Amino acid sequence: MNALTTMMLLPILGSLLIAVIPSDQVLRIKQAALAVTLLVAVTGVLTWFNFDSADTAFQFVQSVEWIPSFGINYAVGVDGLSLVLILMSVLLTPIVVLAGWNESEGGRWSAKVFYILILVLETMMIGVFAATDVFLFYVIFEAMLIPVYFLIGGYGSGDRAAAAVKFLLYSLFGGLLMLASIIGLYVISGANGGHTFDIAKLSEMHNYMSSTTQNLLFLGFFIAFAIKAPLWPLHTWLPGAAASGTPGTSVLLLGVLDKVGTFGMIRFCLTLFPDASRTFTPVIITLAVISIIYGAFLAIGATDIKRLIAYTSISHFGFITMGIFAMTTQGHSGSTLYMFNHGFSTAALFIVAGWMASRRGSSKIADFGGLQRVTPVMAWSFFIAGMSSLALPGLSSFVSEFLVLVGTFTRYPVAAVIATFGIVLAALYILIPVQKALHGPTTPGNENLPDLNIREKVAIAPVMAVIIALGFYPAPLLNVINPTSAHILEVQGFTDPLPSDSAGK
Amino acid sequence: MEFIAPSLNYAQLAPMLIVLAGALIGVLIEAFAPRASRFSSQLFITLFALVASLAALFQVRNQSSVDAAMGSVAFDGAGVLFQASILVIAILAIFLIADQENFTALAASVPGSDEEREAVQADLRVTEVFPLTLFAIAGMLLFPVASDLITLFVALEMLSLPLYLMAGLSRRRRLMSQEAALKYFLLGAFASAFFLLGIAYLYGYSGSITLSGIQESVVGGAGNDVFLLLGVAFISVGLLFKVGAVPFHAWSPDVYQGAPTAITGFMAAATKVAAFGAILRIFYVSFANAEWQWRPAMVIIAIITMVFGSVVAITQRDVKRMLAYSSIAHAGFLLAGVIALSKSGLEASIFYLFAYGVATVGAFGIVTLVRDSSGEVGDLNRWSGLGKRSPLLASTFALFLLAFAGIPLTSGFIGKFSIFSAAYESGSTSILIAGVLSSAIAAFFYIRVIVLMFFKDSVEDGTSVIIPSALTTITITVSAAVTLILGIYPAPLIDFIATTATFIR
Amino acid sequence: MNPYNYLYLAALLFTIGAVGVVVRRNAIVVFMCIELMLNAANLTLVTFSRINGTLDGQVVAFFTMVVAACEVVVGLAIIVTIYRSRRSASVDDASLLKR
Amino acid sequence: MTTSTSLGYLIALPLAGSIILLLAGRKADKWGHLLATALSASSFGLGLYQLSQMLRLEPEERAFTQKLFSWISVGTFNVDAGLLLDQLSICFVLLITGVGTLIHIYSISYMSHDRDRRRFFAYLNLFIAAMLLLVLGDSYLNLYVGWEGVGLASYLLIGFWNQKPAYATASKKAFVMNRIGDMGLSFAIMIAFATLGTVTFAGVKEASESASTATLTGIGIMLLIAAAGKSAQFPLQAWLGDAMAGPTPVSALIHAATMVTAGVYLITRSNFIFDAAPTAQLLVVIVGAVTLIFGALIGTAKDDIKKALAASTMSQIGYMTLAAGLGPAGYAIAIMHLLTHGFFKAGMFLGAGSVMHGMKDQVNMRRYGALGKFMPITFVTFGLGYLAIIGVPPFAGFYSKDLIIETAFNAGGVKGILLGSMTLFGAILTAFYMTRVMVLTFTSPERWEEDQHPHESPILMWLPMVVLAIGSVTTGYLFTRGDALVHWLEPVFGEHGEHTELLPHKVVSALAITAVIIGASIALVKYQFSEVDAEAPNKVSILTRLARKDLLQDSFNESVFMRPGQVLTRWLVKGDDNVVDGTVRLVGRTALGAGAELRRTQTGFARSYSALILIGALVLIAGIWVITQ
Repeated sequence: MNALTTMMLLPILGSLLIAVIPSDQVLRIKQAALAVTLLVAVTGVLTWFNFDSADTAFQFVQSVEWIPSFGINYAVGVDGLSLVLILMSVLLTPIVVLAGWNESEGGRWSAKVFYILILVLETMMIGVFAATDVFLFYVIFEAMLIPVYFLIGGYGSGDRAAAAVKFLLYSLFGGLLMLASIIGLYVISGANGGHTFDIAKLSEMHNYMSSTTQNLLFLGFFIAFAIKAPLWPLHTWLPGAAASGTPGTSVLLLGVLDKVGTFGMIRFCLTLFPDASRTFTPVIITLAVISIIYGAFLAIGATDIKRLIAYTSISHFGFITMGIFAMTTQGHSGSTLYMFNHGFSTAALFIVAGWMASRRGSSKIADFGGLQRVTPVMAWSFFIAGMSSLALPGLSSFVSEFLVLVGTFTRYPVAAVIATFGIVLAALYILIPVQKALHGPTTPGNENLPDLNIREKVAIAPVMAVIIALGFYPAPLLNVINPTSAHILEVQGFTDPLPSDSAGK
Repeated sequence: MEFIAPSLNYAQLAPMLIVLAGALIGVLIEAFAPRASRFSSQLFITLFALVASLAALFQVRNQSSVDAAMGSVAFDGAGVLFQASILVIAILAIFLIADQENFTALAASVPGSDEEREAVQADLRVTEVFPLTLFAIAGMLLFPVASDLITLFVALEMLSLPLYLMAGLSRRRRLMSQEAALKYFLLGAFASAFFLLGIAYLYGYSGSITLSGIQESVVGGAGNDVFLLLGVAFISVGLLFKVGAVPFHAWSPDVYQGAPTAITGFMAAATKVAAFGAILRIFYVSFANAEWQWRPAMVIIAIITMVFGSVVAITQRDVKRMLAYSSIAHAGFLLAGVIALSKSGLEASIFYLFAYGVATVGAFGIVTLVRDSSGEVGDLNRWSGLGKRSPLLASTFALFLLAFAGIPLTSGFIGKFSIFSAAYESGSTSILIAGVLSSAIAAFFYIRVIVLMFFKDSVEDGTSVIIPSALTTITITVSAAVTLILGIYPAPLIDFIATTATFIR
Repeated sequence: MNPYNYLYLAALLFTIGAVGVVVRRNAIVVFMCIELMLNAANLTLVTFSRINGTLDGQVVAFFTMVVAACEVVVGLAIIVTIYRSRRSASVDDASLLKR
Repeated sequence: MTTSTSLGYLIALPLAGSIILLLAGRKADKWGHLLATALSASSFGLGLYQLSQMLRLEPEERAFTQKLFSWISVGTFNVDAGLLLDQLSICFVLLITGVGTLIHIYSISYMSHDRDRRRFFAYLNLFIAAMLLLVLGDSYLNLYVGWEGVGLASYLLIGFWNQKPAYATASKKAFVMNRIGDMGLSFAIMIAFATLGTVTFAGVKEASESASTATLTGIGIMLLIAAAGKSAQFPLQAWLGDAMAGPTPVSALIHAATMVTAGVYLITRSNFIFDAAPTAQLLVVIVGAVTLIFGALIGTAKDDIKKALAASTMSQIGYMTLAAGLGPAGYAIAIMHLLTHGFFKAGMFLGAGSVMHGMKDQVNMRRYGALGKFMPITFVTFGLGYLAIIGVPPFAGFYSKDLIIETAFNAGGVKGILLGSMTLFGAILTAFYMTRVMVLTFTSPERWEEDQHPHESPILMWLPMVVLAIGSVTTGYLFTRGDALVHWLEPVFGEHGEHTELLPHKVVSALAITAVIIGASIALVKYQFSEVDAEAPNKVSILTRLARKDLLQDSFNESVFMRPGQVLTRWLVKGDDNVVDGTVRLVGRTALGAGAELRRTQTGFARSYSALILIGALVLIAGIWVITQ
């Protein structure tokens, strides 16, 4: 049986299993969820091992007719790009389950519903990256909003309903624009060789479009992805959603769902509309740079730890987008690796922040103080996660961030230079909360917060391991990523700029 | 002049004749059967008639002929599909209607009078509603297959007149119900006057009253274009009134709200199918070659209708009114199928009509279940917290709403996709864009209801969900199932439509 | 004489009827205006039947009368009921349903 | 080569130490400090072994690189985790591990009463590892890793007592200002890759021969910025003073002997770039010159013994930078001063620590006095360091500083005279403020607060001080005997051609010594032979007042960067809510408003509906008419 399909089926079956467990056996339900997600993670890792990184074509492909008269297939397959993201998703999910062991309490509905939603979401997360049929991708892209919507609105904190609605409406709006573009593609494909949604076939279609059409269709896709990723100025839904959701939800939201945006930019915007991509590159690079600096400043100004993390993500997504549209191998590989690393460093930050908030009963930075004395392990976890977020050399995100910067510099030096100022701001937006929350005298209300327990340590340990290991030895992922990015750029007809000086000589 | 005995193809007319027969028997029952046995016998007769008619239709599903009744009825694939949809929707609706709680005890009695009270105590029932429904259904079956202007007019009145009466039969808030009946009747008659004048001018233009005859003269270009113009315009008024397109929509919110919910559901779903069937036939068969004359106007009307319906629906506080405005918006979407003026447009419209009709019946079915001591609760604010009290019902309603909003994995999405792609394929980009934007607006109020039901705490004001009768349960379950199945695996139906749907001239 | 004049007359009658529907309050009168419109349409049909030299128009006219008769039945029933409940036949009084 | 494998261990040992100590937690409190010290010492041992290996070989064969594994490889951007051991890096290796080990030993006793001593040693080990990576990395990117690694270690150690808010702030300040420098380093790397296509030292060196001057100048300036950040050179010097918040051993190791000299290492390591980019080189000189005066001036006014020493460090590194900016003639000398300074400044910091140890952590020198007779060893060792730094022959500082002054004069032309006189002036100031420190602390009459019972520190503390003192006495002579160090480093820096002799060696020495005498005697008059009041006097010259305020460096940064930054942040936060999100909300409100308006058309009056239909019909006809015509 096809590896990807199996990976997608497992969580669904798991959710059915959970559905039959009586609601009052919460522990059983949690264990089941954990077991299933772990199983999926294992399958994911196996897929990674069986993946032939030399081959740039889609692998583990499977295609089944779905709606033949519209030329729609259930078609899945992975290349280096999607494999890395799927790997990230399936690794993060069990961690989220374990870390947020008690998140389901205090929700509007039972733990049962919570974990069913999580598992359904996992299936969709895998599918959205694995889909090689644009229609299938769109369906999952839209459908996965629903579980997240209920996860935020049903189990979140604060003004969760409003946040959930804002998130949903924003995303739906983008989705509908994309739908318009997809219809456009569909019609054009119909006029040129029969209706199809096969990404490979559709990537030929740009030859049959007027540049205006191509630009419009491109925008339809790009705006949808820019909302997801979130790119300035379409980011305002994120802080609310991230702050209101449970830590676990926010991890999946920032770590995985938002990656669909940047993933889509590569997979669809570039592949389907190469000329339009070139046309819009200057604008997009500008927006990306703005996001980097803007997000960093807002993070510095943030008073709520969760919102702060959300804003840092806006900055990071700026980096990713910039790397993508720099159109250099370093930029592309860097961005892809960045997606993976950001998944883990944000996960670490959010998980720990969630623990801090749930212990203290508040996520206001001002309410914390001197945690390093009280809860050293938790403080350290937060600190390391923060260091990874500010891309400290030796930690994973440094490799990707530096690749993005170098890759951008060779083609767009100005953008890269401005973006680099982001690393100074990063130092500020991480160290300010570190000082306020972890350092200084232990402030009232924090004296006897409990430190991490075994479960929490077990949950956070692998994240830390990945962050550090990939910092020193990113090769395992880069080997998978490089051929794909090289291939994509090759198809786009881009070649890396040669060293200017030695080129002359 | 000698008189030619009419030759009728009874097999092809059977579906309609059976329903009519059922109606007549119903009348006889009203006249002679003892009160006690009326309800059961009526219900039986009605269901029997409908099922039998469906069976009869199935027998002749592959036939097609222009002279089923001396050229007054065109029997073809499209006709079969329209009739089948109407019958299915009708059967579902009958189950709702069978729940007599919705209907007044004695229609003739003055609201609040002793007469009424006695009638209620005597537990009288307006079983007349069954034959009336059957008459209406007969009219609806005839409307989309009528192929000359007389039949068209007769069918129109035949489906309208019973509906006028049924609108006035509500058990509670009878003044409103009667007002609904009055408005519906006066405006309906007013509109049909325009319709008739349109017929007159078309006759004047072509000298023929058959659609094919008109088409010939349109092709031939003989005759006075002024008459054609007036004819098209006036006939459109009549038809657009029935589907509730702006600016001929004004009746529908009031009538939808005033009429007994079961009837509203029936009328909203079935009438739309019948009326759109007729519109499609007339415009595809007769006016196709004159598109340059009416199409731009139709495009404008479609756009206005979508936008108006969606925008006004946002501000609605009553669930039935909200659904009314949403149905206006959907009328706009459906007009896109008319404008497409292509086979794919026809197929898309048929699929959309069926999917929308089923979902609508289901949705109104749920509305009948939310009640307090004084009957149904229309006020949306009092629906808040429904998800807590009866999750199943709330989820089902949410499913229907998502289908209306066109979220993937529901029938609504497939419908929306196919109809918009058909419209865009035939070159009307404006429709596509307007459709996408108004869908975005529409999403807002559908989601608002979901938020109310799931994320708001319930108000203890006696609002409760009654245990649905078996029949109602069937209706809702079936509708939900169909909505979901058509969303996940629509291929069979789409293929069937694709192979069947054709208009003969 | 020129049959087209009948068309103009019919159009005039139809307009009178339509305007009547809009301006008159009494439900009965409104209904009568509608009847007027129907008959205007009939006149048009008959005229065209004359112009085109086919009988179809007249046949339609007959059908129309029948249908109109049915409309009267239903219409009066509704109007009478509402009159009995409201003690007024003014269409403006019946305005509970709005917005 | 057979020994190459051990290079990795050089770094791995202390790194392992820090990881073990951090993970083991309180369990390791018993033995943590011993393990850390042992590991640091063993690195030192390895270093010595490497040295012996090198000595066996011909000078040009001594350097070798070792590839551990391929670190980052994307397209043409290939960076190995590679280590480069050559004559330059071995000096640093020995300095770092040697002084490092001594300070480990010192800290065992100095921190013995701190509940978190284990954590402290973990940080120290971490620092040793990072610093070794910095000097051993074979490419700018590897260096970058060590570069930020030491930044992190310094941040952790400055903020070691971060429950004191002021200390936490100090550590943050240090990290951020370092990051500004790091930015420069990343720019340098980006330019290097974009223009030369490589980021390894060897590669850049090779490519630089064919590279355009503009490119090299760009890289050079960026490297200078990086160096300024790390080495507290003007204009990024402001953090060093506050960094004294850290425990004194830290100040000795990181903020005197090793880390802060990384900038000098970077510049000398990139000699091939600066040699080819005169403009950049000139800037280096200027920065060095400015800083050496700047630091010295601050030093004259500080009453806090550690801050005074910190200022002096700043100034001394100014000397090194200046020397490094003087090209082939200067590199080796810069390194020489760096090494000697490593010894005597570390020694003096430890001395200061020992004084604080005996004086209940009192740091205000105006509260010291006459401590010489209470803590003789400290007095002597500190004194030797003092003699070394002010440049009294035959102590180490004399040789190195003397050479710098000489080279400065010999830079030629006005430049030479200018630089020479500045270095001389610096020497006067140095002599002045160091004498001031010496006098106020040890020899002048006592001005203690009550219940002070000064006493000598335990052996674990004074032993390292003694060793360093010996170093600060001997090293200068050793290095210069037959230009030993210069020749040793020649394979790295290349021969430096004969330069114009503006002044003969003797004259320069004479001048230098005079400078020392002048400075020292002023200080003696002012502090030894006249009453010093325990409270800092307020009626002082504007210059002193400025110097006390660190020549307004902080107020400058605050008013120019911090405040505007905060304002900008506040604006953006407001703007994000009101403008960006406001626009979105506005769209929503517009839709709602439109809905509410259109709703009015639904009057409820049947007649208005029919009117609507009538109008609609007419409009439709008109519309179709217009279209068809």
